[in-house]
Amino acid sequence: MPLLAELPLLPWTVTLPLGGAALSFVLRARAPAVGLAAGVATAAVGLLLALQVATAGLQRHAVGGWGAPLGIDLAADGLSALMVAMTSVVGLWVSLYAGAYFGAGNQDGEHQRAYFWPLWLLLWTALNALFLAADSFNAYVTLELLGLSAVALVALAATPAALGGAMRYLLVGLLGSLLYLLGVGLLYALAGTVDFRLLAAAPLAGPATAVALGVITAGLVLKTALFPFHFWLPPAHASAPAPVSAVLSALVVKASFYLLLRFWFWVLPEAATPVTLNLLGLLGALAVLWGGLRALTAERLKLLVAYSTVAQLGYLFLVFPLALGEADGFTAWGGMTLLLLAHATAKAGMFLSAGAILKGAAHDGVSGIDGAAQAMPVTTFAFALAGVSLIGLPPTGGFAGKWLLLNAALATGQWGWAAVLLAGSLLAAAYTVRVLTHAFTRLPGEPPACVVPGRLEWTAVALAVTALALGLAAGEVLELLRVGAPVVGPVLLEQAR
Amino acid sequence: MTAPLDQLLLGVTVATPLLLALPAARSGTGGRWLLVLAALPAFISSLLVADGTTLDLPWLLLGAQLGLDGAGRILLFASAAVWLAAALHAVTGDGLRGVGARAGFALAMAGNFGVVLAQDPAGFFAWYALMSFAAYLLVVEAGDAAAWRAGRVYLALVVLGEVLILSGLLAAVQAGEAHAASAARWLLWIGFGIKAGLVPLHFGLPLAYGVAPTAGGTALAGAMVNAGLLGWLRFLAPDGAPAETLGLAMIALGLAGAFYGAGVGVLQSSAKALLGYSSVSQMGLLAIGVGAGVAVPDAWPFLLVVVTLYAAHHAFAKAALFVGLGVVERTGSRAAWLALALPAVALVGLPLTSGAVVKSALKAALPVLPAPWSEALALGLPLAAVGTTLLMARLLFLAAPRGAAASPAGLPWAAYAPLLLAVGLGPWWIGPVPLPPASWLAALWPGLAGAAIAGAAFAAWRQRRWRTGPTVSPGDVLVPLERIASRVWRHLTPAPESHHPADRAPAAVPPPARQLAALLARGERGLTRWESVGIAVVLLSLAVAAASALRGH
Amino acid sequence: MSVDAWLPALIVLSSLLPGLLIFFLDEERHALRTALNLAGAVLKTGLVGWLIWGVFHDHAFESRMSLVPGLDLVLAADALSVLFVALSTVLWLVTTLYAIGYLEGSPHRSRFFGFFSLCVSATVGLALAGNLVTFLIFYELLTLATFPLVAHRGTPDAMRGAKVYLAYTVTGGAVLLFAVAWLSALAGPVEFTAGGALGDLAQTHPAELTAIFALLIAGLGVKAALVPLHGWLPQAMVAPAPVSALLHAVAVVKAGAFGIVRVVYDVYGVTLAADLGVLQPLALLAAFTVVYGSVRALAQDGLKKRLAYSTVSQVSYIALGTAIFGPVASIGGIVHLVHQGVMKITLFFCAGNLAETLGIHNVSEMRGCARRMPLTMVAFTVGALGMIGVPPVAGFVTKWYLGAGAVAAGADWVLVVLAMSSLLNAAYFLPILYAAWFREPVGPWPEEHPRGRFEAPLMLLVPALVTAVLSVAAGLLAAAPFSPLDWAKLIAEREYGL
Amino acid sequence: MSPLLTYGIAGAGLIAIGLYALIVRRHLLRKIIALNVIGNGVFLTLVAAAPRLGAPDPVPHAMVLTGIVVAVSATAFALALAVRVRDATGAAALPPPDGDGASGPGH
Repeated sequence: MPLLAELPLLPWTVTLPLGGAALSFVLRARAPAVGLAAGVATAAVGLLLALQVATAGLQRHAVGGWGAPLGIDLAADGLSALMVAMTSVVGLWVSLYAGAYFGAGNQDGEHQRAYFWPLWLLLWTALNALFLAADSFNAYVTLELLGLSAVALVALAATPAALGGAMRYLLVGLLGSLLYLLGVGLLYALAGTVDFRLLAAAPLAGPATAVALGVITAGLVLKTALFPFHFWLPPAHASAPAPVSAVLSALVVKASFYLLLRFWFWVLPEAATPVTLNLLGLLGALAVLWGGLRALTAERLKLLVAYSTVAQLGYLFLVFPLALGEADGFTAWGGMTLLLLAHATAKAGMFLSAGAILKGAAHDGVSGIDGAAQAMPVTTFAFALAGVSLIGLPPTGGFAGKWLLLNAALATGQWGWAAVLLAGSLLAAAYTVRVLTHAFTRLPGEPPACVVPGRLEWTAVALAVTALALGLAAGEVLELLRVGAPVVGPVLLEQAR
Repeated sequence: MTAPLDQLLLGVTVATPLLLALPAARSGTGGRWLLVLAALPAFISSLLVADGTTLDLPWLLLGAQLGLDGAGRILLFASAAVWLAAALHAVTGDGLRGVGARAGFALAMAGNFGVVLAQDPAGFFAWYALMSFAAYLLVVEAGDAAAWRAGRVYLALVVLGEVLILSGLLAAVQAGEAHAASAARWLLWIGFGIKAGLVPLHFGLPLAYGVAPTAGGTALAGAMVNAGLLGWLRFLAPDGAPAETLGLAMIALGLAGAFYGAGVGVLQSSAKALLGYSSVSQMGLLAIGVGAGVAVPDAWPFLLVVVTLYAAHHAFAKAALFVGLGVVERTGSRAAWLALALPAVALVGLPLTSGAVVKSALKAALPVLPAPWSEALALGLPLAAVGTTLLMARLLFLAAPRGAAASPAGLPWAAYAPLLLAVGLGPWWIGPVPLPPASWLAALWPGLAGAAIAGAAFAAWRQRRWRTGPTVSPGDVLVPLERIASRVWRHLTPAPESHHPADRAPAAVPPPARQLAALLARGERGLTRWESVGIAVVLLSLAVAAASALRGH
Repeated sequence: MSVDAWLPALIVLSSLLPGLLIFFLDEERHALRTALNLAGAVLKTGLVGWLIWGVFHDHAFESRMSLVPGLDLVLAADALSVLFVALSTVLWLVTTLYAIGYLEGSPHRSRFFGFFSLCVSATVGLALAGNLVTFLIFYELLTLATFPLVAHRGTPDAMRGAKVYLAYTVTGGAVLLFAVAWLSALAGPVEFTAGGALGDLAQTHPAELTAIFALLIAGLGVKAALVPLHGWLPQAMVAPAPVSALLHAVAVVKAGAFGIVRVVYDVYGVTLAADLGVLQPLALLAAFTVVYGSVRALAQDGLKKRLAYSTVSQVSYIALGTAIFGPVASIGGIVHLVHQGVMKITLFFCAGNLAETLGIHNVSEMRGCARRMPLTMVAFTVGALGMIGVPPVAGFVTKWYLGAGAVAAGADWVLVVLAMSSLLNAAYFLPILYAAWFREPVGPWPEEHPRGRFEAPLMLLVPALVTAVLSVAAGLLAAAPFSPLDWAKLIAEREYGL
Repeated sequence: MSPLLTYGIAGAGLIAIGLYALIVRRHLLRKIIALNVIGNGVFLTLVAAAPRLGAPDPVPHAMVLTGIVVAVSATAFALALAVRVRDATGAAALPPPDGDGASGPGH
């Protein structure tokens, strides 16, 4: 499609949500309408961008015609295009959900309703900008913007728990981004550039580089809530309003992880050593187990879902030992990406359905949703489907991702990681079932009537179904991922022949 | 050589009782006439169908085949006659009143005919099972406690027998599997032996005969017993493999049965149970015949004929005795009682009876056996005959009508008379086997000896010197067995539980899980402390830095 | 692309789509829901008939869709899959009728029938699966589709049972996933091929293959309820009768057994498996399960529990026959897929009828119930006798071939196992029949008959009778063309290349 | 000792001090200030890295300026949030992460 290839989509993916944010802040009364419109437009552009990259390859745009090394560039390769697409899909459904979630009823609701949209669109702007950022400093700015808007969104729920969570989140986020900035500065001092491409080309070595990589990794890992740095995530995600939790778990944590990938796979792949790779993998494995166990024993529904995020993030870190430094890294690379996308959609769907269920529930304990299957079969179905993807059962995207990772682990003889994958699946199954058993438990007497608007139900379903469809469209996703991928190799490995 | 008409007859023979089972069961006591009708085709085909006729039913079961051969014809004739008589007696008397009994009667009949005609192992087994299980309904017809107990035992034995037979057949059908063949023979011997009253698994017979009403008992004693024998004849036929041990074992247990049956039978206080023991004893003699054939393959063809004829003779005699007992019971007529003597002497084998013919034939065949056995048997058979005499004497004593003669409706003799006739004419239709005058004495003395002892005992009884003889409850060895069995059973089977075993509420989080939760929570608190976080941050950055720095150099 | 390439997919869809539609029906649309159910079932039956005809004439049916390069979703039809497909289709039709009658007036029927159809679609899917991954996918789908059915009642009991059920099956699924992934990493995508798909790997990686085999069996053994992985089966008894019937006869348990057959014959190839020496342990395990299940069944008073343990024992006949090297035994194992299905589903239908009409849940309450419900008990008797192996019911044919095959393979000990299990079967079934037919009725039973002249509602009675007739026919006409036995022989011929 | 090195060491020291304070201080205000100290340390390091090859390089200064802007806004936001926290919890310190234990309708 020549026409599509010509479209200047890159800037729009950033400017549209930014404009929407400003507009919805000004027209407070109309905020939902404006926000929703902007959201839909942004999502459309984002998906188009993915299509553009898929058809026309790498995209790059120099903002204001300046261009690297000084100007701000926006660039899109397969991974970032997928990230933007993910943001678009999740963002779209969350926007639809949020439109119905923040009731116009009480004053508190009014307040949330008014401030959610500008903050959310700002967050969206930051996400898109970060995923498309072509240089590390621009990435820093968007990272800060992202963190601040995210914290503000958490604080929307004015409960003490939410405020405390937000405060902790803010402090950690600032620390992380400062560390990151330090690293970026050091790298600039060495290479004289912040542009990812040029950095990758520059001959970086020596202790200063090592320190830079160290602080960058530490900062980003802190923001990605990898075990043992996850302590801030559950309170923040669990106490935020449902749509916010969905966005935080599905998208925000992925942003810092995305940067981590940029540095490890593109900028400094040669700095990777087996020790560090296995260290990251190990932390990931610990996250899988710890998060799973915490989720299994959590007593509040949203806390359970939040800890499941901790566990799922752990999987992503297996990509370091499995893909980096392997001859055929693409298998694990693709598996990681599929898991990332599947988790984004599934977890968003899970948080949304949890929010919908809890709206009608007596209390936010796991046992508070007894009888939900009777009152809200659709939402329960969404939760279950999302859980299925998190467990990694076929034919969901979670399955496809796990399958690739398993294949990589087994074909390269790294048994430990395979075992971790399975253990994680079992734990995920356990905590999902824990919720479902409560949902199916029949309450005495008449089944409670469904109290929430339908939009809260089918948006969740839509996200869960997306996670499912991802498994069927895995082939296309991997094709797109190959555009500018840092690793090569076949999709599935074979040991014998 | 197989004419379509003959094939049709074969089919009809087994089909009729099967098809008539339901109508006969449903249409009240009038349905009993259908049972008479059901037995007719078998009788006809036993007379008309040519030897070697076969009817293939490739679609049936595992590909079934029905056929008629020499031995089959004789046994079919005898069985059909017995079933006919039993049905007739039930009609003219008042047997088979229950729905179940009629159904069971018809099905067992079908099974019995099928067994005789079946030419393939699977088919044989199937018919055999049908017969055995259906006969359960005849055993429990009376419906009292004794009947239920007998039924339980009978059923247990049937199942055991079925399992042994099936295993044996499976081992046998694998032609060329030498290791299997011999095992198969032993399994089949015991399996069929259960029905043929093989000691020590004989106790089913007296127990069942004892409780079964006349019609059913007649069928059991006269017809179905021979199914077990037929099983031996069909599947133990010599096939070149040496089987002397098996043959001698059969002879040994057969002889044991012959005496044991007589010995315990005499001590019975119920005439029917006594007949059961008499069957045990008689089947023991037959087992000797089969065993001899198994041990000495050359003698098989001749012994096959002898054993078959013996079985037929025994069938008629036993059936006559059973029906006779029934008649005496109902009518209390002395004539009927006296008439019992005919089949009795036939069993004993006094000259001019079918018994004499078959027994002398059996004796004639035995010398083929190796040294100690032939002598032992030459001595053993007459003694067994003495035992039989005592049994029969005791039977007449027990059956002696007490009280005045009644004259019930119907024709009580309708079945009895033809049977007596058949027994009386036995020597002639059994025919060919010669009976030299020399052997008359041999045939005579056991009877006389037995009669003398019996007479003495009777005199003693008359003299009041001997009030109550010792008695053995039917199913002697069963009693201890039953005790053990019931203990095992109680051990294995549960006490009834309540409908809803789930009144206990499910623990949301079981205790161990709760401990785990507490543990994790503590760990989480530790991780949440800023100290640990800060240290972790520093450590991680240092670790990565150090590692890659080292790499750098 | 010809219709041959669509038929397998169509067969799966013919129950999948109705199921999905039913989810969105509201509770009151009985007529429409029933229509959808039956339409799907009938359509599927027709398609399967076509499939049978085609496979018999060596048509190649295959629908293929690529998830990821090297990871295809393949639905293909060979003799073995057709056998299982036909079984599940027919029994689904019957069970649907039964379920419609059984659940009359109970809540959440849309949910129930929706998952019911999904469950069958998954079963048919894994029957038609053309490679290991597809099998795995539908295997897991089956787990998911059955969980809500087991949990349907929502009582604490049901929830606990469902939890246990899922704990077992998901773990088994994980093990299976691991094994399949390992095998694929070793050999690439594994397509089911008669006589084995692993080619020369046996020479290069014998140890790995043995380990993988063990894992595969462990994963499949959970659903196939091989001891000690059988614990969920008695727990899952809390499900409504039609579900138990389907679980035991077709769907879950049978899926596991079918998987074992697939792995042995079409993945490893029976010859290779024998060479690796993995068949003997499997046979021993199966044999132990056969006996163990029967012994436990003896000790159950709950009728459905007793039947459940009987399933544990009976299903292992399939594994046993599969694990004995030799066509005859294989025929026995394969044909038992069908025989056990029809017989066991009959028993469960009858158990459901008793519970529904007379409120009988325990063996100890069954005295004289045959006088009240003769037809039901006739069906039950047929099933029970079949389980014992009394001719001419189907179970006899199975035992015959298993035993003969065992002897042919020189594994005489199997005869002993068969004998013991037959005795035990008799020991826990005959007392039931005795009590039902010959004892005096006890217990306060509802006086008035439900409706109509019949002992139980027709919708409940007819399915039981139909399956009872089927199980007799399968045995009586075993030698007839297109009987299960005949088809099993065809399969064995193709597997052994005879 | 070149000024460059001095800057660098000073920056590192500031970062260390800030980190320490961030860890051990409970009061939110102190934590926020600690973060600012860290930020200044980072900026100092950047500026220290600025003069490369003699001619001063404007880019790091641009970065630092941007960083300062970000820091200011972040600090302002943090302070506002801290006030809210104190109002809500009664103490200007981080409430213990509300562990578990289902609480009333709150989402």
